[in-house]
Amino acid sequence: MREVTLEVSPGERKAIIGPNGAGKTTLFNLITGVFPPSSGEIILFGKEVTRWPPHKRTALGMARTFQITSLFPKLTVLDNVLLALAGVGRAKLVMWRPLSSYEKFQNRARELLDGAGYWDRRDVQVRNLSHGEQRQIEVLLGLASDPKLLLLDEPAAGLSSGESREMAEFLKRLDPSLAILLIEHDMDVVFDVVSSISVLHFGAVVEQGSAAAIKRSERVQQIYLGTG
Amino acid sequence: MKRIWILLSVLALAAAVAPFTGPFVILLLAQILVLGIIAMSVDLLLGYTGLPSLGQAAYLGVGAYLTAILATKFGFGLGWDFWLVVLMGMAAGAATAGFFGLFAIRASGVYFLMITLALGMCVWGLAYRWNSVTGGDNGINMRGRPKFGIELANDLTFFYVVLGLFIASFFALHLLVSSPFGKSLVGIRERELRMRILGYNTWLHKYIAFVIAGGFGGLAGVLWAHLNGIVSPVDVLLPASVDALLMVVLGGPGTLVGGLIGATVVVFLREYLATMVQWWQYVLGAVYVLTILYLPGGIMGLFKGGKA
Amino acid sequence: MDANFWLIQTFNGVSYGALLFLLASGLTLIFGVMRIVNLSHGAYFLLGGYVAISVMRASGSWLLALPIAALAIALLGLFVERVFLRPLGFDPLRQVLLTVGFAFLFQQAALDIWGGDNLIIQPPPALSASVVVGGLHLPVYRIFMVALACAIGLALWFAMERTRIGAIVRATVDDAEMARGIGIDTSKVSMFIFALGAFLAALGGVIGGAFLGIYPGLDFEVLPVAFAVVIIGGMGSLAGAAIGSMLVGLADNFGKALFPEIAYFSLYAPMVLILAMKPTGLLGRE
Amino acid sequence: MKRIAVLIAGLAAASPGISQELKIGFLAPMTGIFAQIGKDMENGFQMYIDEQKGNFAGAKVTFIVEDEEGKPPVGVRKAEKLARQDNVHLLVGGLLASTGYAIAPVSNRVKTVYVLSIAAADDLTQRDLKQYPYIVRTSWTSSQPHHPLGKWACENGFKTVSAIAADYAFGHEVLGGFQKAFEDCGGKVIQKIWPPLGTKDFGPYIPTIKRDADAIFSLMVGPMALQFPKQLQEAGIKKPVIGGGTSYDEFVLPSMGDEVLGHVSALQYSAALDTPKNREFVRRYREKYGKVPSYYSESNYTTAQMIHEVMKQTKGKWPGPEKFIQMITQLKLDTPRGPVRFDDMRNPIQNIYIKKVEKKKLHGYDKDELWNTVIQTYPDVSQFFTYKKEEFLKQPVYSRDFPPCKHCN
Repeated sequence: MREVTLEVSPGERKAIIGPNGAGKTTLFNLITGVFPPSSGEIILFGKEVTRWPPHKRTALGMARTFQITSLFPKLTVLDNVLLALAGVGRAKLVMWRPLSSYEKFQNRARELLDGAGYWDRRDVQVRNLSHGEQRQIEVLLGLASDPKLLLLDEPAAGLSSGESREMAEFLKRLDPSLAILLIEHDMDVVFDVVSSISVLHFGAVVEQGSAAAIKRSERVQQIYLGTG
Repeated sequence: MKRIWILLSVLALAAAVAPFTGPFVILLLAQILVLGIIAMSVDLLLGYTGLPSLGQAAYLGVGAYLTAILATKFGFGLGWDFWLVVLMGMAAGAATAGFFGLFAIRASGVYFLMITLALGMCVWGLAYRWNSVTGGDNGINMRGRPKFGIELANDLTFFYVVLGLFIASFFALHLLVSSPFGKSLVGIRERELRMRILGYNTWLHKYIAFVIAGGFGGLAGVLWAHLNGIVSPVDVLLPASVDALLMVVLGGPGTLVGGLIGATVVVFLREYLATMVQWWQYVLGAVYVLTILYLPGGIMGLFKGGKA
Repeated sequence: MDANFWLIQTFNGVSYGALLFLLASGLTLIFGVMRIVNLSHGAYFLLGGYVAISVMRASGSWLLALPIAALAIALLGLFVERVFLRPLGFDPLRQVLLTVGFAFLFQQAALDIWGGDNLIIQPPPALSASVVVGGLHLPVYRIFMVALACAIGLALWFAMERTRIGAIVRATVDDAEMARGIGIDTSKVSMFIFALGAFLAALGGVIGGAFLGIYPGLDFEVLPVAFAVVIIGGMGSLAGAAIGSMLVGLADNFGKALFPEIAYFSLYAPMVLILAMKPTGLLGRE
Repeated sequence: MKRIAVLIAGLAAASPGISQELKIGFLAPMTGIFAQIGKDMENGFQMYIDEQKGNFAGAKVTFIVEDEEGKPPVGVRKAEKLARQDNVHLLVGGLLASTGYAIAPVSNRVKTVYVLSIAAADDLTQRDLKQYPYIVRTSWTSSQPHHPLGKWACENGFKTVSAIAADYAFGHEVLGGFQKAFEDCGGKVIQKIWPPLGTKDFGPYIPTIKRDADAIFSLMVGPMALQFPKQLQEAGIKKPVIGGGTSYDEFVLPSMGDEVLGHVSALQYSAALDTPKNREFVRRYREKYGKVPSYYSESNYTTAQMIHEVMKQTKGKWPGPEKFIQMITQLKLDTPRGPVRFDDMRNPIQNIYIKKVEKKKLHGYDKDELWNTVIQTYPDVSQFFTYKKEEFLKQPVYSRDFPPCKHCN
């Protein structure tokens, strides 16, 4: 990773694209604090968080999903969402009261699951869902903490074209004030969802601009076609 | 919820028939309940948090030695102050775990297993050689059980007190595992990294779970000391920790109730079958090996699909 | 406490460490390759001693007993690995728990077959003497233990670093998935290593049987000490096992001689300290 | 109905074996490091029962053996089981002194007689006796043979002794007894080393033994006894060795080599005792079990005999715990170890033998073997030796720190 400067403003929908090995997921890991950067700084909502552990950044209003589905397979859909809901706020250290008795979590979970059409299947263990469904739950988990910034790592990975379109629609329905940073290989999804794009190559940003501009860029063509 | 009612009915039945069983059976029942407490504390770590502790006997030892030392050297804890000792035993177990946790929680999986084992051996080393405090290999013999209105020297009375404390522990732990904190432990067991991204300080959660498990270990220790009337380094030795882990695996990790079932099986085989046949250890070993091979969910797994 | 005292104590510590190396090298190899903490390792140590005693009773030859016992236990290890551990697939926790079950089964079997006697493995007379070096009486047997441990250590090092089999094993340790990718049968590697670990443990049992004795319960006595060695040295590292054995051997010896009240504490506490500073042990990798 | 009842009564009278039952619960280690000693204990008791064909003066003997594993907590649980589940009339056994201390309170809880046939814990028949109305000892207190041994050592020219003893109650009391008598006579114990019970590698301890001591006093138990003299010899130390009884008893002697020749120890029994009664006992025992009886065997054989003697007086009827204790302590018997009677604190008064390990042929056996030749007999020694009982009981029980090591530095 070198000399990557990236800015996301509130409500902005931005994609990061680039060939395999360009460092997209690494960039996400740096932003979310899974690894510390060797130099440079990360500013989240006006705070310098370069050395913060992940859970503190989450508390500020950041959330992410994973490229490889990263749910709690042996828990139910509802419990997955409840865990995500309880992750922000003080309730997570409460030991003397069942999680099921928290109405605000139950209501919010119902809202989220209803919106995505999963309420009826809330008691199904996640490992029994289809891949496409798991990807959507993955995004729901990201939304649960009510983030201001959502980092999506290839939400459409491994989906059929029909499922991908569904995912794109699903993303577009999200609250417009939510800023989204998206990694995606499926260009249809990318152009459908975002307004601006950064192109990453060998750990550096080589192009930035509106979706339309990037579509036309020759440099990007070269990178993807391997002629660069 | 159904599980709890079944458990309560079984315990109520045990309480009802206890006066009519032989005096030896009452002792065995009490022993099962005490071991059930320590097994539940292991289950909190292994079954819920995914941390295989192989040093749980250390906390039992701390509680037991504290009880024995207070009783023999200071005459403390033999009246109403018994209840104070119960609290002190829990606090001592938790404090020890609090210290050990600083080293152990950094590790996970089999590393955690080895480190807890090593920490347990530290406690054993002290119990075994620190003669002036622990009596070394002699252990500490206690003169009698507490007396406060009721006489715990009566085995039946003692059994009921143990039963009460077991039920209290069970409900405390049951509430704990269904609380947001408890659910977070399951999340950590399933996928720790994701939990961190979701906003959990997973180290802290694991550490707290470890301390709580230590506290219940200490409680079991207080009762263990009074049950046997003697505390000795044997109680802290590696096989004692192995036993506790074994009970959980046998009964079914991530169920709490499984610990009690495992304790019942182990105690039955060891104290009862052992008096009838020489080859009881084969039975224990075989039951255990077969459980691991074919019943990953333990005996409870027979009744219920997944865990937690 | 003159110079002689320190010299002889150091010598004793080193020779005890040599025995620990035999025990711990197998444990650490198994861990490195299979990620299994073999809790029945002490049982293999004990069984090795017992088989040697049987062979000696039948043939009267110590020299014969040594390899036969080690090979017999290696076969036993092979059997356990193939029939029980392998079917569990890659599930270290369950595999570890399974080894506990076998520790119990072996314990009972040994008691039934060999009884509860405290037996001693009598080494050949040539090894039972002692030599006087500069006023110090050094038991030949202890010198022999050190020599044997060095020989085994070097052989293992050579096999791991300089042979094809060693390269395959190292590849498996580094990245089992990758190794499978380039056509290495990692299942065979695990089998081989588990058998080798049992072999080394049994060898230790025969050697240690001369001055520890062979008796029921020895298995669970040596196991934690072997763990201490492996944890200090770094799990999975042979060189770590060598360093760990020396450290534990010396710490144990001097601890008992100088601070008897906290002797066992002085053995395990340094291990905890090392862990606190470097959780993977001195030479262990992340 | 009446006729049948009469018939049965008649049968019972004709064959006294079925009229009464005597249930004896026996505690000995059957597994673990002391398993073989447990076997010796059981063999001794079993041999006496077999000789009486399971019939003690009309009471059929039911002999239930439980494995106490050499661990005090296990001993406690098994004692509870024997008393509560099997309703035994008496508990016998317990190997380690620490196990004896642990089981004594059980005898109170279950109101059952506990006969200490091996466990030598001093205080049970001394300062603690009053608390335990149901115990009686048929063997010895740890310090009993070692008071005379201390006197003997002092009178035979040893001025300073360095001591190494197993670190648990028994070791503390053996060394304590030796030290008291030895120092009261003018000797000096200049060092005490305490390896833990079960030590096999004496590497760390042997080099710390002081070179200027006239002799070494050693107290070893079980497998420790084999290793210590061997490693002492390997380390090139050639000082005379005086040992506690268990360092050279007949249990370990056959496994030992020439390194122990000349070592001296003391006990209330030696298989080498040249009395008709003992020669006969050794012959029968060796025929039955293929080895020389150890004091573990003799003591339990004699214990069985004592119980039988009481039952003879009651014509096979169990007299109840209080009466049994009273009756057994009135006995005066001639046993393989010599004449035995009891003091008023329920501990035997008996001969103590100072013994030296020698290689020779004995009792008509034709091979050279190691024997504990008796070199001096102190007759009728009580647990208080030559000390006044009242004064003796005023001092604390022997421990790591008592008597204090005045001459250590």
